[in-house]
Amino acid sequence: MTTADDTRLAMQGTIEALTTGDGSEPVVVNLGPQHPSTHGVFRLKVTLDGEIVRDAEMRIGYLHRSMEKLAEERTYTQNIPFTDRIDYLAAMSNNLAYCLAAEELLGVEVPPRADAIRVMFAELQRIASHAMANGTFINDCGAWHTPLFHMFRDRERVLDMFEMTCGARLTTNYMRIGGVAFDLPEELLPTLESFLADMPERIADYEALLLENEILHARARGVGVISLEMAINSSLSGPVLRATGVPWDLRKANPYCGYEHYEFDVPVGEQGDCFDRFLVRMAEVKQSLRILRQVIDHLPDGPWLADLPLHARPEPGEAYQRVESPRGELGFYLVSDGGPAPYRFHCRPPSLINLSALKEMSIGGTLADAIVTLGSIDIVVGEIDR
Amino acid sequence: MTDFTGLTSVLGAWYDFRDLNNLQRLITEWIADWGPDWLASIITGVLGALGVLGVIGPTLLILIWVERKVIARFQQRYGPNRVGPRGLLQPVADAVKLILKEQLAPRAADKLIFFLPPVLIFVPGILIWGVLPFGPRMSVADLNVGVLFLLAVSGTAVLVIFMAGWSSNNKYALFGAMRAVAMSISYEVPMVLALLTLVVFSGTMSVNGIVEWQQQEDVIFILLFPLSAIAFFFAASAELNRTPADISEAESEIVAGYHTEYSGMRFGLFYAVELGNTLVVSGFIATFFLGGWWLWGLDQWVPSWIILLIKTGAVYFLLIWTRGTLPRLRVDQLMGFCWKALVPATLLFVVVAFVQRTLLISEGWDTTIALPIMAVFNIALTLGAIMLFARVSRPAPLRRPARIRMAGAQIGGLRAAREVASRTEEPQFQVGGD
Amino acid sequence: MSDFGFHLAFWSLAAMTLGGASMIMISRNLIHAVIWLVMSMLGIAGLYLTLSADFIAVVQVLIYVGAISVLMLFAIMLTPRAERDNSQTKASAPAALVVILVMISTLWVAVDTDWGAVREAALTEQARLIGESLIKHYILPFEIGAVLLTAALVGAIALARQDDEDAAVHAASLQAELEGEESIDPVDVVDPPIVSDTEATS
Amino acid sequence: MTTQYDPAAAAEIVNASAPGAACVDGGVLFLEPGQLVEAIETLRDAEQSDLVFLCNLTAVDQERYFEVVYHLQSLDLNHIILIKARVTDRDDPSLPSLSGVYHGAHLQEREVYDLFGIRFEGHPDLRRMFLWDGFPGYPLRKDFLQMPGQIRAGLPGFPHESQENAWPVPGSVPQRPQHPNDPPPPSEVTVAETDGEGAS
Repeated sequence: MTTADDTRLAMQGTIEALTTGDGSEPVVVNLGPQHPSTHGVFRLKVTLDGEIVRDAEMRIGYLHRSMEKLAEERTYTQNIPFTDRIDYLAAMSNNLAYCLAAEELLGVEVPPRADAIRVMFAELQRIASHAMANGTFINDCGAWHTPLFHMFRDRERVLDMFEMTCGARLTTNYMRIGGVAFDLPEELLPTLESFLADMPERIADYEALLLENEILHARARGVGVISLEMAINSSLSGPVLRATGVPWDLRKANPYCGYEHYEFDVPVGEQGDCFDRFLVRMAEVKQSLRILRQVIDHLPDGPWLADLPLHARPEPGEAYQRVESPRGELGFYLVSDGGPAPYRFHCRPPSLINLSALKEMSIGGTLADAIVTLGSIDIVVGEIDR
Repeated sequence: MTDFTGLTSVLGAWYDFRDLNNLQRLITEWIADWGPDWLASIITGVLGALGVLGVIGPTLLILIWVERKVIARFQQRYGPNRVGPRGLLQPVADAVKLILKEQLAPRAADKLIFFLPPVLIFVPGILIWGVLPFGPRMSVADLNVGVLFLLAVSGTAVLVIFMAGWSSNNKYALFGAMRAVAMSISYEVPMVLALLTLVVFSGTMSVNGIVEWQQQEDVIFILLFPLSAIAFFFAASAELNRTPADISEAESEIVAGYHTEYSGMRFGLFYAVELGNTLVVSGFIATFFLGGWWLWGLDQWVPSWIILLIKTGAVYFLLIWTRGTLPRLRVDQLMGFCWKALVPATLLFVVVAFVQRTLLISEGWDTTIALPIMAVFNIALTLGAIMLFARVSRPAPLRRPARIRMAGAQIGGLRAAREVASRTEEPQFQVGGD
Repeated sequence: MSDFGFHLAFWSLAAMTLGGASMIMISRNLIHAVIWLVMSMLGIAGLYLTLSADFIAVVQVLIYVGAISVLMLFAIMLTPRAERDNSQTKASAPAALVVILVMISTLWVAVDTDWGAVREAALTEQARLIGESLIKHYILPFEIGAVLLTAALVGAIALARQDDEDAAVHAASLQAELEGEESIDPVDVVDPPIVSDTEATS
Repeated sequence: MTTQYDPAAAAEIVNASAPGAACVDGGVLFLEPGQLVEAIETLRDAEQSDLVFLCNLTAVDQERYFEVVYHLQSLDLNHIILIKARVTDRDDPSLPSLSGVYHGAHLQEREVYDLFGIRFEGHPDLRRMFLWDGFPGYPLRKDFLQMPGQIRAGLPGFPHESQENAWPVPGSVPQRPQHPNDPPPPSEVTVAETDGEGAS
């Protein structure tokens, strides 16, 4: 018997399992590693009974670059570009979290202007990342790219601002230990002003297009539900946690970079379903715009980079610093042995840990629900695999 | 002025140039002069088929461009604009690329059944054009069971899709095929019922007869039976696998559905037939519900097929619009919508049509007065039915609104969450709900 | 239409019908058999057309090709594979007998009938004629048929509903099997014993 | 602002239910591996500690032993605590799994197992996560792919510094912060021998 015949026989079994209700075996379907809805090389192995998901298991590691090992051989400053590539959709937030941890190790005071600039770019990054997340989420719900392309426009404008500031759009490498690499260029603030002026209208457009859309409601409401207790116990963070109703935002709970000086609110959901996650992200964009407004209005003058020797060796010790990245709690745990490079470099990846409850969220729903759920968690495979 | 008398004796009125049946009669008579009559019927048949193909082929190429351009405009981008003037040659370039691509077949595929579908899918796709009337006597075959023919032919496409999905030996393809079959069987029912309304009311099963009835009574069917029109539109978009009902080739779920394993021009054939079906279904919607080639007398001055094309284009634009706007429904939701909403609603309108037809024929009501009254009544009934359905059919999670609250000063875990949730004042914003 | 065109159509359609029918018997794969059956049905529809019976031809395609064959495909897929292979069945001899009897009687009727009468004029408005005869002359059988179909529909729904409960029970047992014995704690989900190791080839 | 939860208070809570399970050293709470699960469950459920959220779970290879690091957070009381547990057996390192206490530990423990080879007893699905089954060795261990001549992982000095001084003398062990819980130093350095362990 040839292999083809074997496969055929196996397939026959599959066909039966797909259609019969009794005495059948479940069908295993691989979503990914190359699949339109897995946003990268991520593989979800679902066991189906008809269209109902009975088990979901993720297989990851296709993008593993062993960054934590590589970082042990590079100086603290040399590691900043690595953090860009961990979460390539929120490079600024990654830069920031790493720099905060390194600053704690080195005991550096960051000048106030640098803090304000960091907040500005972290919030811009949040807008860009949420635009991507919401756009691809609607795509996973089956829309034909229209909301995605509209939201890409906003993201594009944010990336333009990144480019005029640091020359890069995606992997910015902008933050430095003790501040930021360059001061703001002259043309940035007017661009940002016009961006802030346009955004409310565009958000109103999205809300008109999406929020009352009955099909979107039917697809996302009551899908991928996770309870509040389970969400906390599964260490979920970011919009996924807040959608369950937990008002936990590190910008409020543990303010860094002077977030305590800005007025903003933490939107929380109620049901913990996919639609709430989407709504929370939409609401967070508005809050980010609020913060940006305040940053521009109270932008302090002064140096943007602390005076720090290039070849600084921290004292032996360790530091864990986290920021509220667009995806959740992004932490960096650095251990120093007094050498020029970190002895241990660990990133707490919110994308990976938010997947802890993926199985619980998808079991019992249909295959289409599982995909919507995965889209609503907003994963970045570079961050999962590092 | 040239003397047209010889020609007009064959053609009838001068404007009957546009009527292909006259041309056919001309050719038939000419061949009958010197050859056997079976040759005449074969030659005219082949010419008619070539004519349809000659129209469809180039139209498909333009349609790809139109669809991509329109969708691009919905999405605030330019769309194809590099190959040829305004990107018009882009579809040609795509076709060349698809033809040059390697044809792959899965090793474990059922070879014969795998190779047949891309060709077979063309048969219903082309046949269906045969009964579409472009003018008073301008269709390839004006069958007196045209409506049934349309349904019968479009129903066979399901088998081809099933063959494609089953033989590919791929789970995505099989899922797509099973979904397509289930959906196609289901949505045929409201489609048949919607057309049955027209058949009952106009008393003919010929497609051209339905148009002529609308011409005679000076009314278009979308005004008389709006719900049938809506149901037919939705059912047709489901049969065409277009968003919001494209579950059988849902990209984000099952990659490309039943044609996942087809590469190169085989995929291209599926794609072309899908587009062609979209066009022909738009044409049938225009014919059945918008009056087809007839437009309140304008058809005497403008060639009828131009009127039909404009109406078809409008419906086609509507199909692109829905595709560019709406997300996709889930399988169970789509089935539920068909069986719980469309079938009862269209059935209701079959009964309504039956009663109204009886009033017109047996009671001898004056159509000029009765038809407007019936139209108003039916439109009101349609609105009522839609509102009733929207109220009754909502699934439980959608009945309460989705709320977003602002945490304010509350930051924390379980305890803070409960405090935020127990706040009685209006949440920051809420959407949906009853 | 002249005799030549008619003969051409008749013989090619007859070949298609009979060829498809023989392929049904020859092919071992049931799915293939259904597809050959479809070809045979299409041939019959074409034969109806040569007899100027548009309505019946179209209905033949609509019902047999569009609906019955799809129903058969579903039935095949719903049957466990072990029960599909009928080569060892004891019913083959009686089945052959029945088929032979039916064939003999059909041939008898075909030979015995005076077919000349049909050659006269083609009926034009068949749909109307069929409808009128159904409503006027055969109203009782028509209504009985309708009631029968309704009963079948209700019965099918009743069966399907019962199946629903079974399916729920089955789903629950499958769930329990997948989750292992300690399914109380959502945390302790053991490695699922996936029976099939057929991972998608794509 | 998130405060640091006093390790002494945490140790008190733990020791009240499981005597000897916790000790504080240098401002860090160390937990006895044998009683790790009970201790952390106590800390999670106790009213005053309320450490319901597992922020971060990772490990550090300290050459002679592994240190598994837990960052636990209370959301309502907004304090965080750093907890460590030591695994001294390098050949067969194992630690009780926290996945029964925190569902979020599930993936993070798998990651630590994948990259450090520390087995978490009681983990329901302990398999490699990033690397494939059968990958030789555990890459985040300091002795992974040890170079000949005792060249060590890590960056010994800045590039402009003298290379002779930068690389450590063969056989020497770099200075680590010492504390009483350290296991006694081995009589001779046996760092380089465990190159490329198979997957367990």
